[in-house]
Amino acid sequence: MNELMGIINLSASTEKLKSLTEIRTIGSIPIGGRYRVIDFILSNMVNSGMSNIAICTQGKARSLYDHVGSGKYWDLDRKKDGLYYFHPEASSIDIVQKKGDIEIFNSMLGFIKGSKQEYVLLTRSYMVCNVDFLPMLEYHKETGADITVLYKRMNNHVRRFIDCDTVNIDENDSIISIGKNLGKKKFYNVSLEMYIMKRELLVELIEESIHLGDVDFLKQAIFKQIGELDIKGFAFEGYLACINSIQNYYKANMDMLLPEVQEELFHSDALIYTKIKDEPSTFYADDSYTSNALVSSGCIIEGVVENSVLSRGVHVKKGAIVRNSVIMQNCEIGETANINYMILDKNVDVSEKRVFNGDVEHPFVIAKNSKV
Amino acid sequence: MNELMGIINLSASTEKLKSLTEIRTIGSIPIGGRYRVIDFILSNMVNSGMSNIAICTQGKARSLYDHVGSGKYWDLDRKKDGLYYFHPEASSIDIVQKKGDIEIFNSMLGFIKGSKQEYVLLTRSYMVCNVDFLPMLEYHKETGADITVLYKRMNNHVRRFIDCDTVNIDENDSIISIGKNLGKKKFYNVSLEMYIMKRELLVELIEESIHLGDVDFLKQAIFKQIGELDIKGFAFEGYLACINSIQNYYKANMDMLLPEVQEELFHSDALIYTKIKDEPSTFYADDSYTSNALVSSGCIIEGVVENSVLSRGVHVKKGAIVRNSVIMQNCEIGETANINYMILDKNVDVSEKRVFNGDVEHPFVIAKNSKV
Amino acid sequence: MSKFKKEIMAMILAGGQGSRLKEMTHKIAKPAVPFGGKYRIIDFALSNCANSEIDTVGILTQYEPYVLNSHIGIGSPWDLDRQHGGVRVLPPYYNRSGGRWYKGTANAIYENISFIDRYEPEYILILSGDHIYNMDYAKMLAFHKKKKAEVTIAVKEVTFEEAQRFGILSSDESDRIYDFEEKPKNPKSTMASMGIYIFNWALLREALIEDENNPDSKNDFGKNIIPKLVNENADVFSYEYSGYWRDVGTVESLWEANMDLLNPESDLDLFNPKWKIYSANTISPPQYIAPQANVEKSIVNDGCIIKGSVKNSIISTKVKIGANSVIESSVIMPDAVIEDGVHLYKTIVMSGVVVKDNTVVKGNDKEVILVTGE
Amino acid sequence: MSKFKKEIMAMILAGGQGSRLKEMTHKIAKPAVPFGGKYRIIDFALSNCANSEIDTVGILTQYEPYVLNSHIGIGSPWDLDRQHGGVRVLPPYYNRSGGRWYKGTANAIYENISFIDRYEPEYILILSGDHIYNMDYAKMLAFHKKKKAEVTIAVKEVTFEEAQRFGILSSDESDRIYDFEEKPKNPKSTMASMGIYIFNWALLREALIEDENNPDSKNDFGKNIIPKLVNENADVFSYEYSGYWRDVGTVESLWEANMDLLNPESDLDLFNPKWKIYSANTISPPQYIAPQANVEKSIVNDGCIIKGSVKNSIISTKVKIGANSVIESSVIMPDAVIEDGVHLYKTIVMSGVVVKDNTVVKGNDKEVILVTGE
Repeated sequence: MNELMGIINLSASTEKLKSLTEIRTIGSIPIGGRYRVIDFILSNMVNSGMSNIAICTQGKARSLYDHVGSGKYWDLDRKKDGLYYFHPEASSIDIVQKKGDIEIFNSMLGFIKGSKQEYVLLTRSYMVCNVDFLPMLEYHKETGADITVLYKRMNNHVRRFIDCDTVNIDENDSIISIGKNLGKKKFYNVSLEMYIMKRELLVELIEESIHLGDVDFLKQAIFKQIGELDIKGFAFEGYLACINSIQNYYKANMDMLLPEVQEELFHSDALIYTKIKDEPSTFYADDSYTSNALVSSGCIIEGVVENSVLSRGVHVKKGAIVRNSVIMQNCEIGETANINYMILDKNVDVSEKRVFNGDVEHPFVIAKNSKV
Repeated sequence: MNELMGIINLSASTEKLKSLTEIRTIGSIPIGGRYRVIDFILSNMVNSGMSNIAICTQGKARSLYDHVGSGKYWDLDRKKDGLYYFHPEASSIDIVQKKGDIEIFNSMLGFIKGSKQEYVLLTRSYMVCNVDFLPMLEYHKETGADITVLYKRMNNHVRRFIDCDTVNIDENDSIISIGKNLGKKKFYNVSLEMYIMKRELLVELIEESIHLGDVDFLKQAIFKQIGELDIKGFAFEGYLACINSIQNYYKANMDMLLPEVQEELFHSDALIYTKIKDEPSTFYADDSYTSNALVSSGCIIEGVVENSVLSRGVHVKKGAIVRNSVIMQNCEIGETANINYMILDKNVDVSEKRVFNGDVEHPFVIAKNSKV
Repeated sequence: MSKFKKEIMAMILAGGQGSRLKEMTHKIAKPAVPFGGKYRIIDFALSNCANSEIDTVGILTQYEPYVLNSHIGIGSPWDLDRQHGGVRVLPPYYNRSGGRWYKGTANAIYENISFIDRYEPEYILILSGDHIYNMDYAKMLAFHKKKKAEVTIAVKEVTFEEAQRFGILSSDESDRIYDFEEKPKNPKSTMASMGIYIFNWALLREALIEDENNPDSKNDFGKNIIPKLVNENADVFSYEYSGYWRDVGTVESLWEANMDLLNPESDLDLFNPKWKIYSANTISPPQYIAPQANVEKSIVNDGCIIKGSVKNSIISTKVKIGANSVIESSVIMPDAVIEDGVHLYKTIVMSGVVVKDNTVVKGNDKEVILVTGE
Repeated sequence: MSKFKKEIMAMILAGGQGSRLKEMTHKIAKPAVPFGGKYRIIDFALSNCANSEIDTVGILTQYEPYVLNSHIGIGSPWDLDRQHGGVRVLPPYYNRSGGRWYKGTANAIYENISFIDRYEPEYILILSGDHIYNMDYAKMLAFHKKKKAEVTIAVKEVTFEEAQRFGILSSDESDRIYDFEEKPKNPKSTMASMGIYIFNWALLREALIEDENNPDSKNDFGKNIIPKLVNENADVFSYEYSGYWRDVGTVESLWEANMDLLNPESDLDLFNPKWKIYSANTISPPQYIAPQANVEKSIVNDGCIIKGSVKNSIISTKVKIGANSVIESSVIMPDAVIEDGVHLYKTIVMSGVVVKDNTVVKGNDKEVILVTGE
């Protein structure tokens, strides 16, 4: 399907994820054992046949470049089309938050204009799901809408998508207004912040915003068009998580322990790709015990692991107990240490006998490279 | 030879190259038809068997990333070692010029410490030559020097290497002092600004400079060691050009029309690699005339080309005359236009009948994408 | 959508020797013969695939595959160095019943059924690796789908004389083929098969198995598979192609196709940025035209050093032409060295050949001379 | 230094069927047999090359090469997807004198002399694609240079009984070999050739041509080339290797080598970050150990879903193990599905096999049972 190009916009407020994003962008937060957050949207695009994809980075993008690189693990390392990065030349979170992302889009105008696809899919990086964009594009073409927005109907999980955009839709699937989920309504439609429109329309929106100087964020430019343009909603029925707070990050990891979520995200034909690391197999020692755990390769389990997600190269030593936790790459849990409701960033070294307890609503984060 | 890692430091004053570097770093200036300046040092490293190379970029590095990319055209797109980029997180020329390059090296410390090669070769990007670093490393090991500096003896070309570092050497090849070439001496030793030292020594120099805060540039830290450490010079005998001004850039291109320079740079076993572009062959029309010209692929020559260097995809139309000029990619010289002693940046479109004349000492530059 | 499933994949037949190309194919297969200054013949089929967005290609080799293998490498020139799909060279192999050389074009595909099955293609495109042409297979596929065809054969109008060398077919006004004859003495039409077929894979798979079980079959597409399907009233359609197309089977036709590159009237356009022909790139500097040289109406490539006079010729990559040499209406293949004072007219100089000082070689109206250096 | 010239290059013999591995090698060559949960046997030779910084490798294939070809692909897992050198699969081919299958190990190299010549190597390393070991060939090369040897053979001490299955050699105190016997009835020593040779290429090249011209030769390294060179008093040295090395020729030895991975005393260490064994990676999620599962003293890989009990076993990539199943002392190859209530002891379950509900298969002290799904 070479009618659709993709733009992944990584500029986002990271206030509620601070302890994980001080050293990286949201897109490069490790999740689900062997993945990074951006793997989901990138793989979704590739699985939908898209081959011309731009990533607008912002702030500390180094770990993202290291992870995605030339895009070869997504088969995006190509001569024609492929993967492109855009980064504000003078970058700092302050500048972007003050000036919005319109400037970045402005610097991409040449690229967008020079692309050959008729439609563009504009997304963020923090939505975790396995979605095929083909039906959405078909719907967009059939309805003749100017912009189509992907959304999911929520009738529970009141507080799950707090701070996310919500869309109000009439009986014709037209979008009447876009708001924000403050966590007070039981029924709402959360926006996946994935928009399909003609490439030309995107160019127009950017140029007009620059010209008028009245909005800082492209999103605002789109919202302003409600009433002016025909904006449709397209419903997504699958599993969705939004990584916009530590709580939601933790819950998304725990969701991946559910067989039905695993099935949908990881065992369908549409695979989630990630960087390849060549770790050895995982070894479970005599007298170890593992139950309800997602374990990546290269781990050595000598103790007890329950209800947890382990990244590559984690070593749980003899007598150590890891419960209800997310353990990132190369952590070491010392003998008879006890970890519960915790998030351990990469390379954390927990000394023997130490006990750390978080809470299901407030999992604690131990920062990268700490020795505790 | 996996004993040597490379660091290419691109931070440099670009004052005298301004018309070519407003949109790019020195490393990505097109030269010699199909090359960029950085191709020379990168290929020299690869041809010397080096496989772990870091590039410290600064300022407008986008065109450099586009050109070098993952390093696959230099066979540096590897799992073990390969090519690494370092860029100051908040980048702007002002910051670097005020604070020097020590900060960038500081941000690389982890990378340097984690590399497995015993020695490090520190270079800039603007020296154009074809050099094998193996004999220099052998010399460095044999003499037991702490630092070895590559230099070339000049006994003419008084003004050719203006502003370059010069080294004063005693009878034992030890460096007594390092100065600057002001273009007043006939005999001098120009430094290629290529230093070999133990990796550990580089780490020490960086850490000490940060600790003391007394120097802004790593170069100064090295100069400060004269007298303290054993610093040797190693003579380079081959062709050398330094791209530090428009005049020198122009002269280097003209040098490449000399068969002996071509032979040394391009037709030896040590090839100069560059990004591959898949241009078609070059077509010379009936009644065209070409003499003493270096012509890249994908050109169409219908007019006259003399004493000039043409990049890929240049179109010299019927009756047009190009003499003593450097024409970059995709320029179009309209019918009966006349170009002499000019440098045309990429995509310049010269309308028919126009006449542009520079001077051998002052070739004019027409900026990228101009229609004149 | 599974990444493994492909709507269409291509199989390129590249096993032939091409013996009418004489010494040119002693050490390399015909698809590996250099063409047009910087290409090899197979680049056209491969680039057409890349430009038609077909990203899964099998190449069937048998005869002297080494140069072809090195040329194709991992497929990067054609953007075919993919994690899924990409290009794969398929030589003959041994299995439990012994060694199995390819017996014919159809048998070559038969032996690789399991390779094809892995991608579960709807359609399969069968190509020949030794034709020079620019063709958008995506358009042919759209035609195939629109006609609801089971087989689509690309055809081209040829002269009556030429028709005896081709598979000739007759089709009705709906383009449905009702008659097919391989190399007929008395052609019933002048529509020649270009040897480019799209099949519904399920149908071809069955036909190949049936054909393999027939001991009398030559296991050839033109001689067996296609005539049988036409006779059995399968939905076989002809897709007319009007662009440049050439089967460079002889030294003369190879020379002529090269000369077409210098003819502005020719349909063979290698300067089209939207339909680039890709090839394995050599690492060479720009070409150098020396002060005393003269180059007119010619194509010259990277790495050349030209000191003599070149007219109406194709000068391939890394060729050296010495002072006072005159090259006219000739094709100089890569890495050849023409020393000083040489005069060549209507010749093809093979790759790497050194033509000594003052040599004179001239072809004539009837004959192109192949300079082999022996 | 020319990029084309290589000091040393490796040629891996991977053409054998390995018929003692029974059904395991019906459809794939022995070097492609899965091993250790996520590898294929040839990964060891290839990773040793990559870790020894040998970047030019030819792989000689003949028998059922398809899976092997797909596995090796463009060589990226081993960092061998290079512009110069890299990995190249070398099947038999046709030339003007007809089709040439490889007649023996030496003939396979002989047929590819021109491939090797292109890199102008000083030394050539001949390897077998079906051994499990971690070896630094750079050290062996240093030994070869220090001894100023013409040929160096890696050797390993074996028991007297085993000695009858190997090429056995005798060397003096300077490691110079004075006697070599292939599979002797009465071994004169217990130093077995590991089938790993470094030759000076000029010498081997000559020996291969001579051997090819000898109609009585079996064209085999062990039977012809090595004995002849020893008899002719060439400088042949033995390089003793003391680490883990196993030729997994039978179902039992394949099972045993897998079990060695669970033995902390074994020299076979796949967790060494400085000597990684690389393999083609599948795209699979982390393994999921369900609440009711129990996994002990076992190796488990990406993409597995374990609901049963696993002990003392190797569970390969993407294996599913159902509830209430008990897997003991077994090797489950990739993509196998063990349904519910199954009990396996001392078995090898082949790739992709589905073991139905409540199946019980038990090997015993003497025999490992191969579960083929047929």
